[in-house]
Amino acid sequence: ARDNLQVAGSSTVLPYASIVAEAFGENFEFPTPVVESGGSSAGLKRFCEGVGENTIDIANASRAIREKEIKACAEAGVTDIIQVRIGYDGIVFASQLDGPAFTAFEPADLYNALAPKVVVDGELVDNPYTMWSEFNAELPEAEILAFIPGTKHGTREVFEEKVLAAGCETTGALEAMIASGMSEDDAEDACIAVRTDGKSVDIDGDYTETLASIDSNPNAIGVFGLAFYENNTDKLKVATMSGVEPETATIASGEYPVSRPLYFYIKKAHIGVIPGLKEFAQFFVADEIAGPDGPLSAYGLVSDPELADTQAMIENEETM
Amino acid sequence: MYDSPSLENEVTDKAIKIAADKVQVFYGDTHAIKDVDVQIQDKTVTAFIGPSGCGKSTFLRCLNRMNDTIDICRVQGQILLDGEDIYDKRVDPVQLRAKVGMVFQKPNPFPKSIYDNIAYGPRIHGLAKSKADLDVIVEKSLRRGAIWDEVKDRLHAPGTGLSGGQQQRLCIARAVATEPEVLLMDEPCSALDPIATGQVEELIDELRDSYSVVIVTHSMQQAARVSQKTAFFHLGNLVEYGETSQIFTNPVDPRTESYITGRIG
Amino acid sequence: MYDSPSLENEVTDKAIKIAADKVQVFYGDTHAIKDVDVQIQDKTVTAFIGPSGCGKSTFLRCLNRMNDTIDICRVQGQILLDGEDIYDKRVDPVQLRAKVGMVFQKPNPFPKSIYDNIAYGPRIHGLAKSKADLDVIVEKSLRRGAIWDEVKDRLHAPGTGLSGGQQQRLCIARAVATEPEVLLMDEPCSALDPIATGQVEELIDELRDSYSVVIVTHSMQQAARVSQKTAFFHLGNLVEYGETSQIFTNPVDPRTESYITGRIG
Amino acid sequence: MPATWIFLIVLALSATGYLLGRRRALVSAGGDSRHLHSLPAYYGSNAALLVSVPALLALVLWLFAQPMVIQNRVEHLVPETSYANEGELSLVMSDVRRIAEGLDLAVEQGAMTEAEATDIRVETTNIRDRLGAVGVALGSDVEAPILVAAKAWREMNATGNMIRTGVVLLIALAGFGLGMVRADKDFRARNSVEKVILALLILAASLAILTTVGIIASLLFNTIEFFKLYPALDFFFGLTWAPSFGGGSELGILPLLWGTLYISVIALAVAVPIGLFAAVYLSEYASSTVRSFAKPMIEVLAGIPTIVYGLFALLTVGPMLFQAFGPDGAGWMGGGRAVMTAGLVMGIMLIPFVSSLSDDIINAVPQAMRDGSLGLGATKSETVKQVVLPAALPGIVGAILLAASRAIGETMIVVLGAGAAARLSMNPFEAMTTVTAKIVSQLTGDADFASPEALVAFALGMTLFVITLCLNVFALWIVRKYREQYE
Amino acid sequence: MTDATASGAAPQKPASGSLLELDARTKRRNAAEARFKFYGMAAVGIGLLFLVLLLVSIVRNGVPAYTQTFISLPVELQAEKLDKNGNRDPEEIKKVSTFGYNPLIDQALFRVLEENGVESPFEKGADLRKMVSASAAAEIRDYVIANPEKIGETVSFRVLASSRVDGYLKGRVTREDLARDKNLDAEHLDIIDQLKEAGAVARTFNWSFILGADASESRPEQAGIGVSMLGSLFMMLVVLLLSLPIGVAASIYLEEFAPKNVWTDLIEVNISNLAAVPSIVFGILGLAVFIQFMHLPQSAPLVGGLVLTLMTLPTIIISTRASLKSVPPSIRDAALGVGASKMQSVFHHVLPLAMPGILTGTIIGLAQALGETAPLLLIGMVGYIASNYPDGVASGFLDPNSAMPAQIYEWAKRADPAYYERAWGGIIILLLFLMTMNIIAVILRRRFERRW
Ligand SMILES: Nc1ncnc2c1ncn2[C@@H]1O[C@H](COP(=O)(O)OP(=O)(O)OP(=O)(O)O)[C@@H](O)[C@H]1O
Ligand SMILES: Nc1ncnc2c1ncn2[C@@H]1O[C@H](COP(=O)(O)OP(=O)(O)OP(=O)(O)O)[C@@H](O)[C@H]1O
Ligand SMILES: [Mg+2]
Ligand SMILES: [Mg+2]
Repeated sequence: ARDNLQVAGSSTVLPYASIVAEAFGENFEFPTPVVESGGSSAGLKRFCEGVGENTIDIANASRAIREKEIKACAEAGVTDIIQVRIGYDGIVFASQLDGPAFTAFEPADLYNALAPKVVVDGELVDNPYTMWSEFNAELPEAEILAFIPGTKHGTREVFEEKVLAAGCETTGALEAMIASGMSEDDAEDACIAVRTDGKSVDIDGDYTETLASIDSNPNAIGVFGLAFYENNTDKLKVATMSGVEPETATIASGEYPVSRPLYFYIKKAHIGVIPGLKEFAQFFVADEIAGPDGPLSAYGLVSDPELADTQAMIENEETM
Repeated sequence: MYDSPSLENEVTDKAIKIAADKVQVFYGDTHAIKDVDVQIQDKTVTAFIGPSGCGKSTFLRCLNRMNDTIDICRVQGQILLDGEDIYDKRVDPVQLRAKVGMVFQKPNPFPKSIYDNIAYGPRIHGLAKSKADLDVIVEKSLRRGAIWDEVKDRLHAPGTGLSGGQQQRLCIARAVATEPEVLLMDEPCSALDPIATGQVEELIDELRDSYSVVIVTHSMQQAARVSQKTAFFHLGNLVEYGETSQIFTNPVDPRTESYITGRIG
Repeated sequence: MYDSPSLENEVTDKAIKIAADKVQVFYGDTHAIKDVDVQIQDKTVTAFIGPSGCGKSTFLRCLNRMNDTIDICRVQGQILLDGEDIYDKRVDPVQLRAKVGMVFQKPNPFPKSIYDNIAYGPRIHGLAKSKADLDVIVEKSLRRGAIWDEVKDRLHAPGTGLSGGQQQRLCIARAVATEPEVLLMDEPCSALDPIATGQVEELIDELRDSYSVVIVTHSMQQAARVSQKTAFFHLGNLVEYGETSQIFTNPVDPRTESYITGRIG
Repeated sequence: MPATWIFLIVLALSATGYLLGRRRALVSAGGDSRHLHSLPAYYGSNAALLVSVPALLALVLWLFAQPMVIQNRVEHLVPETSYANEGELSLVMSDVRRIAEGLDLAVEQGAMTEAEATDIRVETTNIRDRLGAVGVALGSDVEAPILVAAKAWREMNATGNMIRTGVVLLIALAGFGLGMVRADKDFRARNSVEKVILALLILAASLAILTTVGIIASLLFNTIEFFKLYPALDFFFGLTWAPSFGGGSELGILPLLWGTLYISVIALAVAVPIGLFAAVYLSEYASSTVRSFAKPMIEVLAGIPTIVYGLFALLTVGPMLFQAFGPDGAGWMGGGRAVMTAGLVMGIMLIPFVSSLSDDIINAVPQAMRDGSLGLGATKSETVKQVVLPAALPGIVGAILLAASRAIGETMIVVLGAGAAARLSMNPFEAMTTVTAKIVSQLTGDADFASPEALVAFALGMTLFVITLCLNVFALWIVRKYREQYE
Repeated sequence: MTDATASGAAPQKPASGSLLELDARTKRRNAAEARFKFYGMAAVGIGLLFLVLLLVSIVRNGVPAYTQTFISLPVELQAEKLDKNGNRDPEEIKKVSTFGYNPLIDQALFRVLEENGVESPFEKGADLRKMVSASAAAEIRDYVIANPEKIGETVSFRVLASSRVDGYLKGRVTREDLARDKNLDAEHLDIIDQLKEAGAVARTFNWSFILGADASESRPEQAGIGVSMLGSLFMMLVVLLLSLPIGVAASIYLEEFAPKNVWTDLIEVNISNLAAVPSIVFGILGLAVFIQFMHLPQSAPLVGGLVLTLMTLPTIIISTRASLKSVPPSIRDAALGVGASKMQSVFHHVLPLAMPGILTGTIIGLAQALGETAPLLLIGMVGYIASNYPDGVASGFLDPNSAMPAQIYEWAKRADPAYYERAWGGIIILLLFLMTMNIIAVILRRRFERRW
């Protein structure tokens, strides 16, 4: 019989889960939980495989579970799921420390730089820009090159919604598209497309890969998680978005626009059967851990202002 | 086709060890052995002669089912060893080959030491109870193979480092070490000097006392010297089979005659 | 050691093709060839005879540096081909071997078609200008190897599927296809029937008109038949070297005499 | 008796069987092994196999079957109120098992007497604490029906174990007896031992089929799911690969297949010549010291984790190529990530696959072949090219096939070296990606696991599997054909 | 005499010249030969060059992981903080979590500074504590629980310095780097410099990297590869014990015994196809078959080994078959001719002769298995698996564990640059593992290798 907790899922949540698991192992009699990486999708999939010892107890996810997934879960007998939001992950735009002065971006800048079609003089044309300065004189005169998360990453979705779609609207491209006869849905889809001429490079790997790519391309900008950036301030400099500096405070307050919530999901049926499950969940969201002064925040997690509700929810084993 | 009266005479004399009946061998589409009937007697040396490529080796390999290893080779007909069909499903070719030993045309020592080359057969057949036994067998076999003196100082050197003739004698020694009932020798003396040839021939003579020996040779003199019976093959056919003396002095078939009289070597 | 006056007589007659001077060969610690001096004439057939394991093949392999391929083999002394030391640093063994061809003791056809086996040498030496040329060379060589009739219908069958004797003749054909100036033949007829032997001997005779041929044989008759000069080896020593007729009728060394008179095969 | 003990006893019995079988056989032959049909060792092995194979087979089967049977029977003791569905029942059952095993452990450690364990009741004892004391953590307090079930489990398990011991040992003894009877000089021990070995060999070979079946089975369900959500036609013939979280993804496999092909071809174009030349050099030219040093060193290349190669591609090779072929050079390259980058680096990784195996095979070509060729005045290289390599060809083809397979299956180098964008382009200096890389990324991504974007990984896997299968069938057919006309 | 031969030679043959002078064709051929040999050397050279290149960068990046910075801290184990009731009951002592130990560390730090006469710009203990690894609290807590009697005394601990401090001593971190770093400030480095002078901070060989377990993202200084090394070891044991015999058995059957029929064709095609199956698909298979169907434990080296076995088998089978094929048939004939059974001829003669190739295949297969991560991802061996040392063979196979490549892969992804150096450090160990395997194989191969 298994006596350790089995956690799997998002690699964005993994650092936080590992910090908690380590402290949990140090402070409790239970064995240190096993926290697997492998992505939100795979984690939730294994979570929803069913109930029983050979399935995992907790799934980490960098996005909320979807309707279809809940349905699949229920079909496999995983009906009672406790959703726990642990905080927020800030998404920042950074470039080489000694590179061109990318210090402030607007969504419009990124849209102009990376979209396949942009508005120039009121007309929708194929993106003609090769330099940042061509559409915004305040930006450095540098070749456009951006390393953005690949389509496997949840971050990509946030990037598309909060940056590209926003830029699409502010530059008037959305309007122009609809004006050109596109349906609204199509236009919205077109808004979040990126150019394919090599100026925008998808990164399917991790932030370390983005960092390495930035390292060898002085002019490039890259998309990172806040925590990752904060650990690598010796190589990277971050840019503001819409004038807001990305920090835990600005993100928590919602001023900094690009962020996403992080979750984990508990299989209620396992509570009381798998030793230490509830204790672990409680420990995870305890103030000493997930609070603004806790180690998670120190590492870069944007602490959830509604942490108390979450704590109560776990205490009462409230399911979704 | 062969001289049957002469055979009849012999049958009264010695038991028949191997009887082949309408044996046909094909390599793919090539018909290498055609309808061969032959009866090989016990305690007799039988020589197979015939021009190169006529099927002597092929037929020899049928007698202990070594042909099984050639994918494209098919054998038809019946071969009886002591009255039992060796191609019968129930026959274990391994047991058969333990009884019917073989020396191949091209010497093929194992890439092991000389000692192990000889000891291998006795070992797998459990012929030696102890290391000392084995030593005795190895020495005796090497002596019978007329190679003892040359290798006694380097029994643990690899068998592949021997000269051609030495390898051939090693293979002979290896074959006799397992004490087979029938020994098939495919040109055992082809690479041997006259003295060694003489020793091997002595060995053959000695073996004849207890076993049956079949020998393929290109040397008419050798056939005449060591064999009691001779079979002449030509283009896959057994042209003539009979007493050696009769074949050499008074062959029935003109082909035999022309082969024998055209002799040079 | 050998009969030098007789050699003197010959020298006036034919040029010396190969001259070996104090040749020593070692296999690791084994001293296989001891202090051999010999002069091989052009347009002559020289026979090497001697008991198995006495070093004939080893010495033969020295003459075209085939020993280079055996790691543990060391050669000392001097061997001159047309007056040039073949163990000289500047000599390219490849060019040497193109001049001094070899037929090995164990037939070793390539795992290729019969045609390609023969065509291989001419191709690498660029002896054929066209496919037709090559066809001519292949046919001619196979005819000289006395095997044309047997294989002409299956030139594209693999050479490894031939009978032992056929393989040997294939190897002879392969060696003559490159037209070497000296041909070394290590027991070329050991697996051949008398008729094939006769044909190969004819070939040797024919080759003698233009080349020098060295042949290792165990058959005294063959040596007597085809060679003009004979060298007798014993335990790594060249015991006697001279005119074939003289060696066979009137050997100087008692060992030669005993080997020759003890003859059986 | 615990299974390990039974196992050991069976092993001991089989060892005894070996010795006795051997002895008996010898005795039956009057002490002279020459009268035996087979070597004495075969009689021993025969007996040993007769003892161990059926008994251990039975043991293994029993180990699988007993929990299932008990589970089935104990399940009825669990009240239906304590579970909602099958999954929860199995969870409850694992709790039952944990308690049962905990009780056993407690008794074993002396923390509880046997009587206590059988009479234990939830009302009187805090079972969670008692078991916690022996190191068995329970998730919650134990309910009465669960305890009843646990006790039933314990009981059945105990009886089951007893019967198991009996049955397995009986089978072993029966085998022993048969082995002794058969240890007679006329028994064909070798044949029967060899039959068993042959059966084992066949079993081993069939494992490949089982694996294939397993792979297909584990991919099939999700593949079908995928095709329910996404039109097969678009998948197989689509020219764009553009997954997106919001739906409306385009998931055409063709750009991925193209990338796979392109990268593999480049990798092989690097690995095969270098590998073959290295193999030839090592086996034909190099001295044995060089060889014994260089060969294992090159083999290390196969074992360096691919992430190192990936970083090497990303940090070293990519920028280098970019300098040469980028805008400052030939102008063909848009960024460091390219098919060429990944192909080159993958090629390096594959060198030992080609070189080491080929080297062994080339080394195994008999020296007589080389002598034959050298004796005709061929140079070493001619010998190698025209005699040795053709003779070693079947093995070399195997080595190349292995390298090709590895190239198709590689991810990390592709992700870091060639990029993540799927593209249909002829330019080897453009970024592309492979089927395998996308299988991994879609499988480890953040998409909804029930969406086509995640499920496509299975469809990709399946398609790749089928394609390589077809290629292999084709290769076999070609080889056969070639062989027929040649041999 | 050359003339004489020339006139007699066949007409198409060029007049033969001196041996010492190469004729044009021979020169050409020799040039080709030299080229060929050069290509061979170059190929080996290229292989070795890349190996050296990779090894150098691995070693350069990885060596720093083998030293670590420690701070000597005299910690007063205050009874009022650790055991309020004063009855030294371990259960009660355990109630104080690691967070409760932080004040003690702060105090100890202030004391160290004071003792060494170091001026501190920091007022708050929490700021000072940034120099010390978060693992320090756990270390002290473990000590206290094990030795409750020491409460009240001052005990000297050698605690890990934080990764940035360590990086500073290794030259990886400079003052400029810390300008915007919230984990450490330049002032800390001044303190460290002085403490180092005083001998309270020292960099020593890092055994715990070789022997330890993984640590969480926030404590790279504590992370070690020891436990995952055991994970790999157990996994490779499974792989070796299963794939070698099964692979060789399958090859022997296919190469020596199998009749040529549809079934064996099917097996043959299947095996070569399995070689091309991406390793992650084996992970999918492993998850479905071993964990979900056979209910083997998750994250267990046993399962990892089984999956890798399936993955390695094709490699071993293909190479074994190739080398069995290359054993000349005359050897088989020789054995059969003296009455060996087919089985005997294979096991006594063919197999030993094929051994070099088999070993090569095994080595390559094992090397691949040793470095493989993707399939482990799906059976739960990648991630944060900081289990303890297995306490027995069974637990070594069954308890959750990671494996070296998975550990390295994880480390390489982590944000703190200190993990990057550890990843390379781990690769060094992985390569040592690999080379040990190679050396064994080389020795074995030497014994079997011969030409005939
Ligand atoms: N590769 C080798 N390694 C070690 N010793 C060898 C090797 N080849 C030959 N010898 C030894 O050298 C001696 C001479 O061998 P060689 O092959 O020259 O004899 P030979 O005269 O050709 O005999 P045969 O007539 O049997 O072919 C023999 O004692 C033989 O065992
Ligand atoms: N493996 C094979 N595949 C195809 N044909 C073969 C094979 N072995 C032999 N043959 C052919 O079968 C015929 C008989 O060959 P066999 O070896 O029996 O001849 P042989 O009488 O032994 O000749 P030799 O005296 O030359 O050894 C020959 O034509 C030969 O080419
Ligand atoms: Mg023959
Ligand atoms: Mg010889």
